[in-house]
Formats: sequence, C-alpha cells, structure tokens
Amino acid sequence: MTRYALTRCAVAAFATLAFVPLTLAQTKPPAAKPAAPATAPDPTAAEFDKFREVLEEDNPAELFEAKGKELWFAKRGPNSASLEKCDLGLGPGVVKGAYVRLPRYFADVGKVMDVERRILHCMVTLQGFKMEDLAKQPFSNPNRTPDPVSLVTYVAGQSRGMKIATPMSRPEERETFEIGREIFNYRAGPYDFSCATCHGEDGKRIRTQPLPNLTKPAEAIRAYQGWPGYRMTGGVMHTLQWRMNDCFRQQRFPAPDYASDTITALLAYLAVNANGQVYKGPGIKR
Amino acid sequence: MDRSRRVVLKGAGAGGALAAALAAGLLKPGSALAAWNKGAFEAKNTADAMKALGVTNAAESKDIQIRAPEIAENGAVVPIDITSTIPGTTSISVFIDKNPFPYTGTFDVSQGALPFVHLRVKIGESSPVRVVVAAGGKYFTTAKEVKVTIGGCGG
Amino acid sequence: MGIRTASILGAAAAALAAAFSATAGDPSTAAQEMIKRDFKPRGIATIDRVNQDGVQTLCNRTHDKPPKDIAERLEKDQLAGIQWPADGKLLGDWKAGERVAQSGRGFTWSDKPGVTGGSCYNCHQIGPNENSFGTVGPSLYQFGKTRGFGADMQKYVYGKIYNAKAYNLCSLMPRFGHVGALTEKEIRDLVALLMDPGSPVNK
Amino acid sequence: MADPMKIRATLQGDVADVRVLMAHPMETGQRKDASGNVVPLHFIQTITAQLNGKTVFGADVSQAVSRNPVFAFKVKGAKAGDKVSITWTDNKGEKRTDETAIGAG
Repeated sequence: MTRYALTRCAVAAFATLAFVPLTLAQTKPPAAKPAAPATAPDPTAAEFDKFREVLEEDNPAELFEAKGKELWFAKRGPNSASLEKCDLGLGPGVVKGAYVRLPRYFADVGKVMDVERRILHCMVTLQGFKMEDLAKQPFSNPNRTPDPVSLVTYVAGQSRGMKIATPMSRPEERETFEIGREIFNYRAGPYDFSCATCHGEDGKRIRTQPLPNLTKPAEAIRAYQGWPGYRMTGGVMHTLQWRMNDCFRQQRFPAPDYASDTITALLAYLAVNANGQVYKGPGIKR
Repeated sequence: MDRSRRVVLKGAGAGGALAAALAAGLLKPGSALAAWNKGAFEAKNTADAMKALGVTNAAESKDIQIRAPEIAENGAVVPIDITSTIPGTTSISVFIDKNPFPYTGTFDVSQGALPFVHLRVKIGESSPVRVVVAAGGKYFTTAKEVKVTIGGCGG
Repeated sequence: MGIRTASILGAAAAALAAAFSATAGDPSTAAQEMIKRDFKPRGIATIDRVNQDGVQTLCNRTHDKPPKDIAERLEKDQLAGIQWPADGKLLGDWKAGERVAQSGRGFTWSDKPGVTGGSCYNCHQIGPNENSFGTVGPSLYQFGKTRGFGADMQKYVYGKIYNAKAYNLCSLMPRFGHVGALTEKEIRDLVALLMDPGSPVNK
Repeated sequence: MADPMKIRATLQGDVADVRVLMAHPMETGQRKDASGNVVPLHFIQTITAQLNGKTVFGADVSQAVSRNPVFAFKVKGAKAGDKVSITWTDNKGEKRTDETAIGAG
C-alpha cells in the first residue's frame, strides 16, 4: 500500500483517527494467483462479519435513540409543542411499528413521504419550525447532530424486530416505487454511474466494503437495516437521507435536494425491495 | 467520589506496590490521590510507557486471551475483549505499539470485578495490541496483531 | 399521478406536492423530470451532468441490453473518438501507474477540479501488495503474464481505459480518457502497471 | 452538560455483566474541523463503577479510546436489583454519573 494516494473515503476515515492520517498499514499480499471468483468466501468479509455481532451488541446509535426520544416528548419550537400528536401513518402519536410501514402515502399532504420527511413535516406543522432552517444543515458532522437525525433514530428503533411492510396498495405508492426504480437505474454523469452500477449484482465489494444487491430482498435488508446508522468513520449518526445524498456525490452527480421527491422515491424502491424481512436496525456502519 | 481506589498497576503486595508506585512517581508522597499517569500516557513508545508505569520483567503468558479482529473493519473503532486466567489478576493494561501514544489504559479489577474487560480503540495503522496483566506481584504479557485497511465509501 | 392536494401547508410544502402531482406519463419520464427538478449544481458538479448522452440513454432504455446492430454502431463511434498517443508509445511508468490506480479522487462535488485518479482499486484486484481491492470488475492481477505482452494487447488496454464503452457499450467502467478524467500520460502509466513485465502485477 | 450514558447490567449467576455506552467526542487533539482549525484534545480520563455504593471497577484511559466509548466488565457477588453506578471524568474536568438497577439475566 502507498502513502500518497488514498481514496477520498479512506482519507475521511483516517482523518478521524487523527493520529497518523497519512500512514497506512502494511497488508498481507494475496496468494500468488488471480483473485478468487466473487462467489468464493471472502476472508476479509468473513473477518468483518465475526466482529459485526460484537459491534452491533453495543451500538452507540442507542445514545441517539435516547436523544431522539427526549426530543420527541419535549415541548419545543415556536409553538412549544411536543411531537406526540405527529401522525407517522398509524395515527397521531403512534410510533411503534411506524418505521417499517414507511415511506407511505399521506392524505393530509397528498403525497408519499419517507420517515425523515414526515418528521420534518410534523416539526413544521406542530412545533412551528421553518423548513428552510431545518434544511440548512441537515446532515451530521462530528460537532453536530441535527435533531431530525436523532428523531429518525428514535422512530426507527421503535420498529426493531418487526417485519418490513412498506405499503403498495395505493396508486401513488406504486407510482413512487416505479419512479424510484427508474432513478435507481438512471445512468448519467461523467462516470456513467447509476445506483445499479454498484448495487445491482450479488457478492461485489468496493475496496473492502461489501455492496449489497439492492434489487433482492435478502440483500436489500442488509442495506436497509443499516440505517439510520452510527458511522464509525467520524463517529456520527446518519440517516438514509444522508446515505442517498452521499451516494449521489460518489456517483459524480450534482446534489439532490434534502427531503426531495427523488430521495423519497429511491427510499420507497429500497423499502419495498426489503419487504418481508425483519428490521434489526438502527445499525452500525463502517 | 471515591478516588482512593486509584488505578495503579498493582503488581506487588501492598507494601511493594506502594514502593513501586512511589518509585515510578505514580503516587506523590503525602497524597492519597494518585494522578492519571501523564508520563505514561504521553510516552511515545510502549517501552517508555511501561517504564513510567513501573512495569518490569513482564513474562510472556498464554493465560491472557485477547479477542480482536485480525483485520479491523474500521481503525476508528476496533473492539477488543481481554480475559486473564492468571490467578490473582489485579489489573489489565493495554498498549497499541504503533499509535503515537501507545499506552491506552489500565483497568483495575482488584476490587470485585472479574479479570475481563471489553473496550473499543482507535488504531492508526496495523499494530500489535499488547496487554500487560499484573497478578501476584508479577507482570505478564501477550500481544495480538491487528491490521487496518482502506475501506469502501461509507457502507 | 393525479393527486389533488387540498393543501393545508406552507407554500414550500404545497409547491413540492404540486410538483409531485404534476408528473404525467410513464415512470421513466416522471423520473427524469423529478431528477431535473431536485438536483442542484454543487462545487464542480454542474447540473448538465444529470442529462444522458447517447450511450447512457440507450443503455438506460434497454436495461443494458441494446440491440446488437445499434450497439456495434455506437461502439465504433466511441472507438473513433479515442485519441491515441501521437508518438505511438503506450507503455509508461508502472510506479506512477500504481499511484493513479490507488487514487479514488476526482469529479465529485467535494473534489477540486483537475485532481483525478483512476479509482482502479475500487473495483479491481491489481497489484500483489494491495489487499483492499474491490470486485465489481475482474481481477487484473498477472494481466500481462496471462494475456500476453504484445502490441495489440497494449493497444486494447490503452483503448479500454480511454473508453471502455468502445469495446462493450454498456460496460460499468467509466470512460476515463473520453471524459478527460485521465491524461494520456496517466493512461500510459496504467497500461505499464498492467503490461510491463517488470510491474509487480506480472511477478 | 454531557448526554446520559446508556448502562445495561444483566445477571448470570452472581456475576453482573455490565455494558456501558458513553456520549463523548474523545477528541485526539489532531483532528481538524471543517474550517481547518485543530479541535483541542478532549477525552475521558477516568472511569469508576460502584455496586451499591462500593467501588468495584476502575479505569484510566487515553484519547485512543474510540469516540462514544463502549466498555464492558463483570462484577462478582451481585444480585438482581443491585445498583450499578458509573462515573466518568474528562480532561476538562467535566464529569457525569449514571445509574441502573441490575436486571435478571
């Protein structure tokens, strides 16, 4: 391995270590033959998997769940109101099981919303926050975790152990799913990348990071339950809004608007593909 | 708060430990409170850190188990389990040789805890994780190599 | 979509809802309209990047299975656009090539203009000393040794890195020369990494 | 003020398995923020754990402990309902104590 040329992701990872950001480890050379076919067991992935369980057992995401719970019940915003009357789709105030039934169609706004968008809607309508303010710096960094991130983590945690059951009964929900599938496969930009470029096949990885095939339930759930996720790189909590945004960055696209229809459609596609699988998140990610 | 339980490497019997601690500057005469060992924590290599802690003649031991990944998924969070089966274990100390400040901490298990600890650490580059156990007036040690790699782009 | 919103919300939410319901026709058209509406330029990532070129359009429309005759025509067209080195030399310095292969920088909205690597290890196994490699593309370890060191193979490798779509229209690999991500020198150095008998790839 | 810890204590026989999550940045003093300024050293230095008021476990640690630290230890002679309290102190003198009752295993 070289000292001088890291991927951007690696630079980010090591910056958080902050010890010797540009010194990398010596790694063992592979056996003197071409790489094993992708179907063969991957020793690096196997070693990661062994310690996944350990990491998941005590996941700092729980700290953000606790914070989100506190925020949910606190009287906040210009209206000094809590979110206890927020309707996440199962009726005002019902949080248990709401996450695994999102995104869904909401008659009060006449559109399909994902969890973060719905929480933002409640913060605006019930608490009196301004959407412009909430959208200003929507993503976590080591110094700041936006409130919606903690709230999403709390709401997601209240569906832990439940089966994903993203509704598809309304035409609006089916159309959103179909548009999401189109966006997933939409190849553009200088590198000709779509989501499917990396997430359309089984058993692939980028560097050492496994790339789940998001078109299949068993693999889609691996991605879906990772989020909201505590990211070890930087030690920050992120939601799927961030994940989609950063995927588009790596796709070399321009920036998608936060809480936009595009992201909702992609999340609907992802969630429906994970239907029937048990949600075990919030997760912990590299 | 009870600070009289200070974490020191309780290697020797009461008198010996005190003498060793005094010699190593762990305890200031006239004070019941030992400070967080700045000298050891700021040492730039494991040998100097051990010297500052008063660790001498640590014998290699198979009775210390370190469970840590051979290849860490992320060097920012490397989970480590340490278990000592050496009778009379009083403390467990951790050193990450290649980190800029190798001495990572000491865990005092002399007051009712079992000789076990789980912690998560930052490892800047592939490095041995060295553990020193104090038991019955002696020091014991073992190490395990942890590799750190470049990952993907965010999982 | 045909949903009429009895909007009770602020202007922003109402506008979003209206935009969502305004889309008509097939999901593909709806998706493109949505993308054009929701993406904004940022850093070096200009808004025109969401538009598809001919190759992208064909591959998107046919789910990467274009009709053979059209694919061949477009491949020929892509091949004709490859700029070969004027001096005919295709083999550069494999050590410099390893650096290009390692770097995943370039073209994202957080990158600076002009700082671009090949991102090769993101998808391929290449050198024997890099364990952290992706598997989206085939292993290139021992490439020259197994595929031959001849002039034709050198030319193929140069062309493939310059424009992978000239050889397989809906390949997942970017067109590094075509879009100006890699310079002639950088591509030559990568060719050397794979094709120089002295490169660790071929040891 | 620092956010609360998350402590879980479960019983196996007479041994309490104690696991704790702490909310702390554990800054190494070498990270730079978005505007390029070095973020100062800020990390937990000492941890003590008490069982019904008696100290049973302690640690001195460095900034090499991961952000939002996780620790686990085991305490002999515990029973369901016993109080486990944990205190950390950082290099800025900030301090936080949280408590939980041991649940049945």
